[in-house]
Amino acid sequence: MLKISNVEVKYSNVILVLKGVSLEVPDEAVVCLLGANGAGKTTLIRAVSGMLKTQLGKVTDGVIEIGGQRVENQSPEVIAALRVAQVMEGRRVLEQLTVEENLKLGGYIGPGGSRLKADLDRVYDYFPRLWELKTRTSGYISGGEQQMVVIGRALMTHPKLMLLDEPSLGLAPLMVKSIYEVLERINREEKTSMLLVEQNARIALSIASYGYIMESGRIVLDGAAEKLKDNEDVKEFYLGLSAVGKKKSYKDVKHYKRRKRWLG
Amino acid sequence: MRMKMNVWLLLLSLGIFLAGSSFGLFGYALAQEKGVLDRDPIGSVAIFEINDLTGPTSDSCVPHHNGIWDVIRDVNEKGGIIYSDPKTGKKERVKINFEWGDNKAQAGPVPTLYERMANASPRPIICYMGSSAAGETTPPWTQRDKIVQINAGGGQPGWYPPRYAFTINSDYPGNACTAAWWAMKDWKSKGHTEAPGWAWFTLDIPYGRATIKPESEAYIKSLGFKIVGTWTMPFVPVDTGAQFRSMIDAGANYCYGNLVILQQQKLMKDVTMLGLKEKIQVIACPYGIMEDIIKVAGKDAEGLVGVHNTAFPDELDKPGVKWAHDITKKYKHAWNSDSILGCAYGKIMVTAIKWALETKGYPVTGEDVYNSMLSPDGFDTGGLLPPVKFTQTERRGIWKTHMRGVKDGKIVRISEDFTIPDMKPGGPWTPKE
Amino acid sequence: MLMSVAEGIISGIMIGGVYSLVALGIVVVFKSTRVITFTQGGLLLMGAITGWALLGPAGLPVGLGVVLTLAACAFLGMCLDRFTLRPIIGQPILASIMVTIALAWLFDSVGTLIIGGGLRPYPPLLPHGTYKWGRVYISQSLLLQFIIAVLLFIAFTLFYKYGRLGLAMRGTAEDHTVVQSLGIKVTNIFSYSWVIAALSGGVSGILLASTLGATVGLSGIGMKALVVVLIGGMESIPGVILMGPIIGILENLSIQFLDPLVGGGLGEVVPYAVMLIVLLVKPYGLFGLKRIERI
Amino acid sequence: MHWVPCGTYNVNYRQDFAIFRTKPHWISLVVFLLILFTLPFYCSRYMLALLSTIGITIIAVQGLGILTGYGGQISIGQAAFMGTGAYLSVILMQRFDFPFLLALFSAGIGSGLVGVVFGLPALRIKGFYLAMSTLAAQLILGWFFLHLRGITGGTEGLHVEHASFAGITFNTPQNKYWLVMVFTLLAIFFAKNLMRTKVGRALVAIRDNDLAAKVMGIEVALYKLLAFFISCFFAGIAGAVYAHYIGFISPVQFTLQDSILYLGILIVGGMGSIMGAIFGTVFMKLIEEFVFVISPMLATWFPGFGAQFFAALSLAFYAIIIILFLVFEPRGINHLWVVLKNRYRLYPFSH
Repeated sequence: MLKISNVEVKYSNVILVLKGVSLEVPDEAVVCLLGANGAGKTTLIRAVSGMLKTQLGKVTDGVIEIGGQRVENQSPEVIAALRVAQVMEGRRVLEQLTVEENLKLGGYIGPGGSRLKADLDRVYDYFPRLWELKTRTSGYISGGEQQMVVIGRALMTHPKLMLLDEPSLGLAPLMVKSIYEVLERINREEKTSMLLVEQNARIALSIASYGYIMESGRIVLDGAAEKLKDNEDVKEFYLGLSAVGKKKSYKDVKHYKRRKRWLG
Repeated sequence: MRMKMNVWLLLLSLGIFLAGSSFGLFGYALAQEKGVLDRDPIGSVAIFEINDLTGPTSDSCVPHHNGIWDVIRDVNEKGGIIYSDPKTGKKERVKINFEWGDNKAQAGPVPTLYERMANASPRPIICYMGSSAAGETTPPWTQRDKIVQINAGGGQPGWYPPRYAFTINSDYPGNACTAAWWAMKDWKSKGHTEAPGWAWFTLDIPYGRATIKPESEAYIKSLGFKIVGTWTMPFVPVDTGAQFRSMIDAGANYCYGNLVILQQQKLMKDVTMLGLKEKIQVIACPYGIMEDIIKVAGKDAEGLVGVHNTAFPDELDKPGVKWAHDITKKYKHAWNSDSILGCAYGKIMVTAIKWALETKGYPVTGEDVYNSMLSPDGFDTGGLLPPVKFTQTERRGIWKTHMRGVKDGKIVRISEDFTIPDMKPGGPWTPKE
Repeated sequence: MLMSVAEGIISGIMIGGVYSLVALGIVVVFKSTRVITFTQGGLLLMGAITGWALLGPAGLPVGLGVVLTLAACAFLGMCLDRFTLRPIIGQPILASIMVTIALAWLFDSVGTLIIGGGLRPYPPLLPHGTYKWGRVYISQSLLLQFIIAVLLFIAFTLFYKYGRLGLAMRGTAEDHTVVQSLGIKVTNIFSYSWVIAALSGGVSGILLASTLGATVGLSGIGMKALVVVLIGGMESIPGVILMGPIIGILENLSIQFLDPLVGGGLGEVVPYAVMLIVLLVKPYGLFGLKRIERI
Repeated sequence: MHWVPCGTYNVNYRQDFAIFRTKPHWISLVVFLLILFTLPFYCSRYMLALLSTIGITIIAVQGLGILTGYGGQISIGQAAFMGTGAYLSVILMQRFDFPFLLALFSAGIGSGLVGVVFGLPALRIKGFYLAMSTLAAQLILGWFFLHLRGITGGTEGLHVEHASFAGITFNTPQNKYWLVMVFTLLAIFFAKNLMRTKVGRALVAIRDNDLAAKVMGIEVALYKLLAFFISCFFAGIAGAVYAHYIGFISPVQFTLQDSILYLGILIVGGMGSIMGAIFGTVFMKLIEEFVFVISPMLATWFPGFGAQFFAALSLAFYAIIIILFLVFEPRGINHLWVVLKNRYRLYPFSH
């Protein structure tokens, strides 16, 4: 579905943020992208969705293909028309609009009419809570509900590929769990491929089939989710467990060594 | 070889020069025999103009500009100002250089416009200030530079104390007096005995307010009016009902204002629409009762009266009007009362220069033109304007006005001539403190 | 006294309807592009002049003339957005203020180029009579203008509430990035709102000019509409439709009762004075949304 | 990037603070001043009038630059504040027999105080809202000029006596030019130095983000009002000088269009720079003169169009120039100048 090879992104023609990143999201698969703050995950998502331009960024090298079509440096509208939906970081609901209006706006590029109605019903089916809230101004609902709105809005376009940027950020654990359940269901029922950017590696790896780990603008590690879960480094740095399943110790000299290898 | 060549060239050019100059001399001698038109003009005189060609008052200023320009173009095409030289007694002619500038109804551009045009070469001797902003600012300068200044409007204080500024118009307060004089006659002819109410309409610009002076109010009161107040007209009136209602509540029977056609036609439309025509008589200033008012207000213009001082455009039997009409048509400009005024300005400027040339000979200075402006005979405009005459102490040229009214889609004269009173500050009508 | 107050109020409402009509365009542009336009008066003027040219000298039938005028206005609105406002997206607010003012100047001078400083008569489009109740008169043309303003107001409200494009415009007003990510072309939305503003300018231009004649001074009404918008709150259509008549009434009453006392001119100043007071007391207008600013 | 001339090192604070650093700097300054002040001896009166109006406009625009360019507070009322200064100075001199310089200074102060009153909304609002409230100031002050007939002379305006101090009466174009130029230079000098003080830096901080400035401990309210005061003080001085230059004041001289034009000048010249205001004024005034000179010529060549057709061009020119600058060079002429200067300084090396 999505194929990124050797992509390089610069901001303002000066700041090199992504250095030769390659990544692949197979059809109907969930792939997660893990990494610390500032690793360049959001930039990668923006590079795919075409939102770099508003940040003065540019893909200067490499190829991004969506469904076999090259899309680097395309405008967001073109990419959205390829049925790529983006869930941006930080629950960006349109606060002055009601929940339903938010969802409707998601279906703006769709055919409208009765299809719109059906799409709305589908979203309410995934998120029954939104049905109850549909006339509420979305600025005044809770964070988890806002996240539902945003995901629902993305769903309105019948996406083939969803780009999810930190859907769990700032949410209560129970809410995270229920949202991930819905995501899994969407993937299963709608055959939507997903690129999932997360800091919460545990939950991400629970639904993803494949994972990539990013540091300082590079992919440093990748592998099937099961394999990653067993990787000692991943365990230590992303799942918060040391090699023997204990709390990590700062005296562990190897810590630095391993990290260095990744950076190299 | 080269040396020889040069000598030949020299000889050749000498030959050409001799032949040419003798031919030229011959031609000159020949030209002396023929009329003045075959001779080169002896020189040129300069006139300049600062006018509101754009901005809120431009719809009357542009025809004035056109009139002046047409007159000057016509004079130049006919060979210039032809006069008999006082020293030699021979006929001579001078061309007119004409410069103009648009000050956009603002004072900001006036200093540079003025200094550029007043210091051009040849030095201007007469200028026309169609813009109130320029007319008010420049009198001290024209006096300093000795350039005769003709102001369009009759409202500027520029002509008092007497300087180099003249106005060829009835002054704005004087127009109001004419209106009041007619209104009083009208009031009495309707059999009323109580004092009628007088209301002012103004635009919030110098032109609009220039008519309301202590002098004009004193005169109007002396006729027996009671002055009920002043109401402002927006430049673009959406509805003037509020003004009319307030006026009538205050007891006004007549209203007068220095408005241009844009506002005047709206007044007429509203007063018709509100059915107030019997209650209040709208009186226009000269710029409010031009021919266009019938075109834009249609039937609603019926019943409007206004002050005027020029000839009617259809009085083609008057020689001046015929002349102005022909010139205006020649340059394809619209023909109306504004064109008459414009041509009159042009004619008076050209005449003043001609008189100066005939008394002083070329070159003339502004001072000479100034003296000829004060000619005791005054100017004859061939019926375009009433007699125009200036004196040492009086810079207003016109004292005769009359009233016009719209009747059956035509503007007709509805009163005899009226001699306007002296509205000079410190004059007979200035209220004593 | 009471009667003339009543008259003043009623005709004030009618005049205010005209202000609201002009102000609608300003709100439409502001709602989606966050640009406050001083150009609305200029668009109105262009509408009036195009209408004059098509109905007067060209002699087209009224319906066709009006439709063509509106089409021309829509095109103008699009060009305006494409060539002057789009390039300055992202510049400080002064840039958009100055561009719209400069455009207003440009339209004024284009108007002068076409019709000069004078007044061009319009063919009668609106009825020319009055209704009266006792002493209270209502001009039919003003009433019709008011009704058109109200109808347009209802249409706009429905459009924003239920229309697809209206929804997109509201969304755009709030967050450009999100709307872009949903596949909506933000620049198109800007264009559409300018087109709508130009259309409403065209409508108000034709209506105003039909009673007043086409003249360059018409653009001055844009400024008063701006005052109405500001007092009502920039993004509030109800605010505008309410404040227009209130300003009209204020203006009328101050002309009727204060002008005779001070020698005139208050009608033009009072709306601004009121605006100044409202800005001091409620900085975002009476019905505006308060924006929370973060560091 | 602001490059210091090659080979110039600042070894003490005095050098670091100097406006004119090198010998060529000083020489060019002296030559410039010499030319500026000897112009009346060999220049036409037209040139002098042009330069004088440019000088007066520079004072007003410099003031607006402090408020809008540095302080970020948009004002569409500068012409009205200028008018306030003009009227105040004339009234003080005519009615209260103030000497010229005192009247001028008091007019500046008075106009500044009026500015503070109308700047009060700036404490609560900014951007466009502030623009509109200063626009209201323009219209309201204009109403007062027109309607306080007893004091301002209403539409008839006021005739202004020639200014005189130190035994000189300023009554010729030449010495009026000198008068204007002295005040223009003072204004430029004052503005330049003001921007290097605490006040200037505070204003820039407020422009960039007033909340952040507040957090940094800058008295935002105080400085905003101070900016209004200084700006209107400049306007008042400009107005007073203008009144004595032109010799006659009336309400039409201080219109909304002038106020907007001053903003336009600021944009064309480059916001937030002293040189920008100067470049902008000179450029726009020259454009205006250019249109004034060519429009009669065009009207003669194309008589079919009529005079007002070409007269209307000047506003169109202004509009188009402002739009072009905003679209293509929002940093104004000053930026072009800086680029040019740096090119020259770095020549022949590109960086």
